[in-house]
Amino acid sequence: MINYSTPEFLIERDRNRCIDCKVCVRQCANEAHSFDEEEQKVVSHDEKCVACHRCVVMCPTHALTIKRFPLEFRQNSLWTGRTIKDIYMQAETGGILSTGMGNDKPYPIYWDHMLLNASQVTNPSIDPLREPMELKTFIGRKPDRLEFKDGKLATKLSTQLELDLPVIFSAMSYGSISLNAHKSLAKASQVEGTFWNTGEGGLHRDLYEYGPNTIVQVASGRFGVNPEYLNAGAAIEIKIGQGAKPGIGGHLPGEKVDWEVSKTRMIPEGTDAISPAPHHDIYSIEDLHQLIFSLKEATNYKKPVGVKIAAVHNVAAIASGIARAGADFITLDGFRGGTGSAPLRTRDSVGIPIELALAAVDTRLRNEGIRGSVSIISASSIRNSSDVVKAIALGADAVYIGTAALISLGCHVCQKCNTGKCNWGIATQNPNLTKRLNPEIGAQRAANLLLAWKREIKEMLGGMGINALESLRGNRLMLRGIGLSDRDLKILGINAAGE
Amino acid sequence: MKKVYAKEEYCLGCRLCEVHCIVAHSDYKNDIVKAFKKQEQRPLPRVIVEENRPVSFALQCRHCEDAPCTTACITGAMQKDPVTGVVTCEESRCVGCWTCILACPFGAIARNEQGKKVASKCDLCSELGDIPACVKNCPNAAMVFEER
Amino acid sequence: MKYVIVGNSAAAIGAVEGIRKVDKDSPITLISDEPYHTYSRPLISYYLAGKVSQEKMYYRNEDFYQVNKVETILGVKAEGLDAAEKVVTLLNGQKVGYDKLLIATGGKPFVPPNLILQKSGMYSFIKLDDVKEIEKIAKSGSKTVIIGAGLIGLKAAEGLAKLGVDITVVELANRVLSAILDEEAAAFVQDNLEEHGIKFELNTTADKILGEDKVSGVVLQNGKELECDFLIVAIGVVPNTDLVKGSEVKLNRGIVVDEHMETNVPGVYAAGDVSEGYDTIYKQQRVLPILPNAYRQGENAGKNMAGAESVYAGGFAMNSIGFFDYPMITAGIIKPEGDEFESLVQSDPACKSYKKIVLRQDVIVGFIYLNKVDRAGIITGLISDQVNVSTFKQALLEDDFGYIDFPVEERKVRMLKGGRSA
Amino acid sequence: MLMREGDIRIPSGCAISGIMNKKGQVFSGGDIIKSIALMHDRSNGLGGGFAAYGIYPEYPDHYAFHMFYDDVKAKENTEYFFHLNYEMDASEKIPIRKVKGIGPGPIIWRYFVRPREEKLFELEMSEEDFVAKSVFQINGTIPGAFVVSSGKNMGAFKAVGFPEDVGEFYRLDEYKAYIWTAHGRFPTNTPGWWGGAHPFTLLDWSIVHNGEISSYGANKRYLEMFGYKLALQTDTEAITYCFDLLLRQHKVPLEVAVTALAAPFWRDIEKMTPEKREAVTAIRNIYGPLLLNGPFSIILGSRNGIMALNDRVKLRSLVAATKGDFLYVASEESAIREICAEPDTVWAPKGGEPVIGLLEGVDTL
Repeated sequence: MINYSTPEFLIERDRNRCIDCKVCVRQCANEAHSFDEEEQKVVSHDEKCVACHRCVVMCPTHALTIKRFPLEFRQNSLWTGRTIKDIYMQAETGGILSTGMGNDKPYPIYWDHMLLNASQVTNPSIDPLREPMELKTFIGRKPDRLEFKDGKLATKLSTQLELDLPVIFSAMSYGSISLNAHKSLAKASQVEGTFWNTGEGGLHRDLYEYGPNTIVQVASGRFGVNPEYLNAGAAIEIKIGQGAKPGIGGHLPGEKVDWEVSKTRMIPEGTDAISPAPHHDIYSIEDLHQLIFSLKEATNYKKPVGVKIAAVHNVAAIASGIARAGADFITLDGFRGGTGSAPLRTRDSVGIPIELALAAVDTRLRNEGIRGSVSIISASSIRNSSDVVKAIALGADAVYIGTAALISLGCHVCQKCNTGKCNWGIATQNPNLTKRLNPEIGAQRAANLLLAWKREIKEMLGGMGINALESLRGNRLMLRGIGLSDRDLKILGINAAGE
Repeated sequence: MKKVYAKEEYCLGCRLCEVHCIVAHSDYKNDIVKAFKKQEQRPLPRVIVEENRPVSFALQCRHCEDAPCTTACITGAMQKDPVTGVVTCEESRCVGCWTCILACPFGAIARNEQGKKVASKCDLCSELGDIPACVKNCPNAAMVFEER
Repeated sequence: MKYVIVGNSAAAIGAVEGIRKVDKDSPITLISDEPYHTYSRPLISYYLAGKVSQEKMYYRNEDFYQVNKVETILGVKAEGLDAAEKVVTLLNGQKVGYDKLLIATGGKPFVPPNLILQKSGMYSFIKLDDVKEIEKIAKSGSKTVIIGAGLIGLKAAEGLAKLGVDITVVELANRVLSAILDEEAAAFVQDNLEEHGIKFELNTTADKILGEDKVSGVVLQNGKELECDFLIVAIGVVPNTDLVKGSEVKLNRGIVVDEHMETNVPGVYAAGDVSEGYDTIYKQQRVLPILPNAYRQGENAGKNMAGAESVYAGGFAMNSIGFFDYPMITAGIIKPEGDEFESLVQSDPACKSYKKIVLRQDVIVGFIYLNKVDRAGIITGLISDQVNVSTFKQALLEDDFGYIDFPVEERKVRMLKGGRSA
Repeated sequence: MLMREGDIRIPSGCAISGIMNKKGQVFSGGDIIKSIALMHDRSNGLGGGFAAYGIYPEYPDHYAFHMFYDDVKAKENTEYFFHLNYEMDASEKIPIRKVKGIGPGPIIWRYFVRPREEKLFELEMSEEDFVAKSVFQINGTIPGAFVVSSGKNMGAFKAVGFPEDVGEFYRLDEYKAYIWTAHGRFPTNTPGWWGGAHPFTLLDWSIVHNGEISSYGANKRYLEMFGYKLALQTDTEAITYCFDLLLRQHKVPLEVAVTALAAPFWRDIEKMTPEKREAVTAIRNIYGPLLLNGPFSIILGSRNGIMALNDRVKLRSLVAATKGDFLYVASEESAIREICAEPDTVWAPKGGEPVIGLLEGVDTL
């Protein structure tokens, strides 16, 4: 049967610059380059290229460029090349289309439709180089009020996560990403005073030392979950759903389950790790309540327990239920959230934007007067520090970053995480590839990203005349909408620019 | 003395160290393309990448304290600098007898037979007065240049 | 403290450098019967072939003696030793007193009685003066017979071949380089030499030298008669122990020394081809007439003479040599006899390559590498360190054998150690 | 028509001044008018006002409601509201004198009332909660009615104009109080609505404030969770409610309230004793949304005394002085010296460090 698929990318090799050193050949796990012994030349194979740019970056003479393959279909707004190719692929395989990373469709990006304020005249902006600028953030259940007896604090607070900036590395399991990626994020969290999240694959023995900066996840597969694990972290997150694939479970193919992954996940080596779509002990909110308190019991009420859900249509009501079920924090994962692997149609068509979900949940919890009892962590599509600032102003206590964190480690967003051939050593367990991510470098880069964002957030806060992040949290007056409908503005709870 | 140490767990096996070693010992120290395309006799890489996937690492002269290559050298070309500790081969005196190859327990000396036969080995880029090119250009810090 | 060194080659230079590592100032007197700045004897064949000039034969820079504060007495032979008085007597009658003495007089050619070099046109091939003489007579088209197909004989042959001399090599053994090659390897080498026009007469030797004052030919024991314009005797080298003959310094094949390279006479040391030394493979004292060994023994002797405690751990036979760009490296036991040995062999006639590794109880004790000699030193290292190679024995013969094949821990220890320390 | 306070957020700069006698001795409003008048240039004629404590000794247990009405209809509706919920013992027009600098204004009225017992019983509310709720109800539901003040034995007097004109307009020289605070306003834009002038009050609390808090949105949304309706969208209103929440509703010590509103920096908290560190950390954690960020200087008045406070980096001027039993605070030192030429002590309080003046015998505001 003839294969209808055509290359997505074109590899251009400048023969004047290529020295046939074969670095590209050795670096491409997709075998898009090879050495022709007969010609004594390096040659390229466009059809194998995924545009991860590993070869481009590694080429010592900058002889390589990757371009979009110029083959055009007849112009058609409905039947685009991508749509047609998807059908070819399914006609060939009969399979569910699978992909990695987050939704890449051109839906509105609300972050880019919100603008921040700055002080002018009536209120001085504050220079972060001269004045303290505080980003400290606490995640955890907070009482409505403090009580003092004889001038002394009489209220005992439950354990809080203390963050030096409102950014946490989001859940990405060992299995979906490499141990070196985990190490990088763990170490960066420690250096910059924040947290990372294990994802649902357990915590590798080597990383227990980072426990004080670790949020351990409990997901439907319960991989790697045991009392020691639960107590190793600083907090526990129950994962109900993921923004990239709401309503869908997870599937780590057996080839990624090597000995180390198998030990960590507590499953036999080489077996598929299947996370069911629902937790089979949570079919209702009261079941969730029980799991939250089972985990609190297991950890002696010393660890905050949060619940992560995908942002779906009824997210505000669900979040309210979770708050009332005793969660210390709620993670909202929007429809642009990333994934190691998801069915394409689910990823691209299910769920709602995080900006709207976050605003709706914050508003709802405030209307119910319970916003203080639970922290909100906003996950998905945070690309830069101004997105962080906007999320905080909308009402988030902190944000999770996943894709941005991986990009700091070298990810080029080629969306092939699901293939296990990540040339950057991130979304793979292939030992030839995982060693490409030196966790010392990775930790430095990820920490640098956090540091840079800290600096930028401080600049923006200072510009708004604010010197402590809590004065921005939920302060939607600092936002104005641009190019949004009245309905959007209402949901976001912000005025339009010029108002 | 400062030496190059490999961190095999991070070696990619990309062999950029070899490329940059060649350049650093060519006539075009700042132009990779010319070093490869213009220079008639391209220097041999003085760093050896050993590879048996997934393990790989770069290995170069260890500049041994008792440097067996220097005691073995029949011409006196192979010398250890008493001050810097760097072992270098004075190529004009080398006759290519390969006794150093017989003696080097690391197999870190190569035969360069392109012109006059000479032993080719790591000189820690002493001439460049910088950190060795292999270390500097390793994309994954799989080599460090340090005192231990 | 006054040091006297007799000799001016690798062991003597090693001793100077050894002394100076410990004692920067005390006077050193170096005596040699050769009038030259220290030079590398193995280079004489290169000199003959015109590949190096005399200056480029220098084993150390021209300022070596000056830098190391060495007083030299060159071109005068040391004749006698009075160990009781601590005096060396020179041929010119001069007496040189010492506190510590090193005898590094090297080897001298072994010449059987019937080949005593009494006619003109008969040469050894050891010293620079030998080739300076040969150079005068060796011309394109002239004929020579070389007695002995050992390292010296064949190096001489190579050098002369490049001058266009017609050469026949006569060897008593059944193969060339019998000390360092087995039969199969020797055949490869012989083929290569023959391709370059060198003829061989094996299993025989010279019976009689023809010619009146000047050599005109050789009659072999097998009855053949070979015409020649000159003759080189390269049967072997024996320790040059003339200086101590008749003294109380104890002799075996060579001068007997302890692990500090000191002889039975306190204050008198010996090193290099003149002395014996511990062979770590044969586990006995032997003469190991190879340059690396000479230097190390000399250096060790020097350190001890200067008062440091330095133990010579021993060595073993090893050679790197090549003829007409056909290199070979060998070491240790290459033709084992007995059940305790195991030989790994890989022979590739197409590539003219041959590898043989000899093990004794999973420890390498010898090897031959022909043509593919790269990284042979790794094997040498495994021999010296007596590493048990049972876990990676199967990789030893691979072309890309290297540290990658070592057990991880062994590898890391070696590589992290950053090289051998003294 | 311009939108007025409550429809839109209007930032403003200002002058403030306050005087109290710690022994509770009352004195006329003449000094406070002189003091605020000196800082004429800090106002722009778009608002001025005063709060006075101890002015109604004849009605010590009545809530004195000062009211602005846009029209008679509003007055009737409000009076009906009072009728339903309160016993009313007096009702009168607040006396004024015509002043050139004060234009036409609303109907200005005051009432001395007590909540009906049956209402309190029915709603299971404390008297103060009931009154506070009434204030929100009147402001929020009766068009054209605005509560200027609602405390006992105190009152707020404000108008559009320069503060010295406002003082003259309300004949404050004829009142005697033991605490006077004053405000001159410099809004960036305002339709000239009298209700938008300062002080802002709730029950006994009164606030005069200079500054613009950038945390307003965060403060407001937090306060709303506790039932406050921020009808005016002014900082002064928000600050008043912050204090009301902390001091009256949550009953935290004054220093805790100050810590919440003008919190010490983390770098300083780290140096505190473990016990104090824990308490301050908890305050910042739980009451972080009440932190007043951005520049401000305020004078909080209550029946028990006054507290003057700067933002934690002191982005607005504030000077304090004492002379005998008198405590003075003002935006400028000259405004104090104008009425007290030789004070015993004068100092500029540090950012976040409150100046607290309490009547003798009370321990909190």
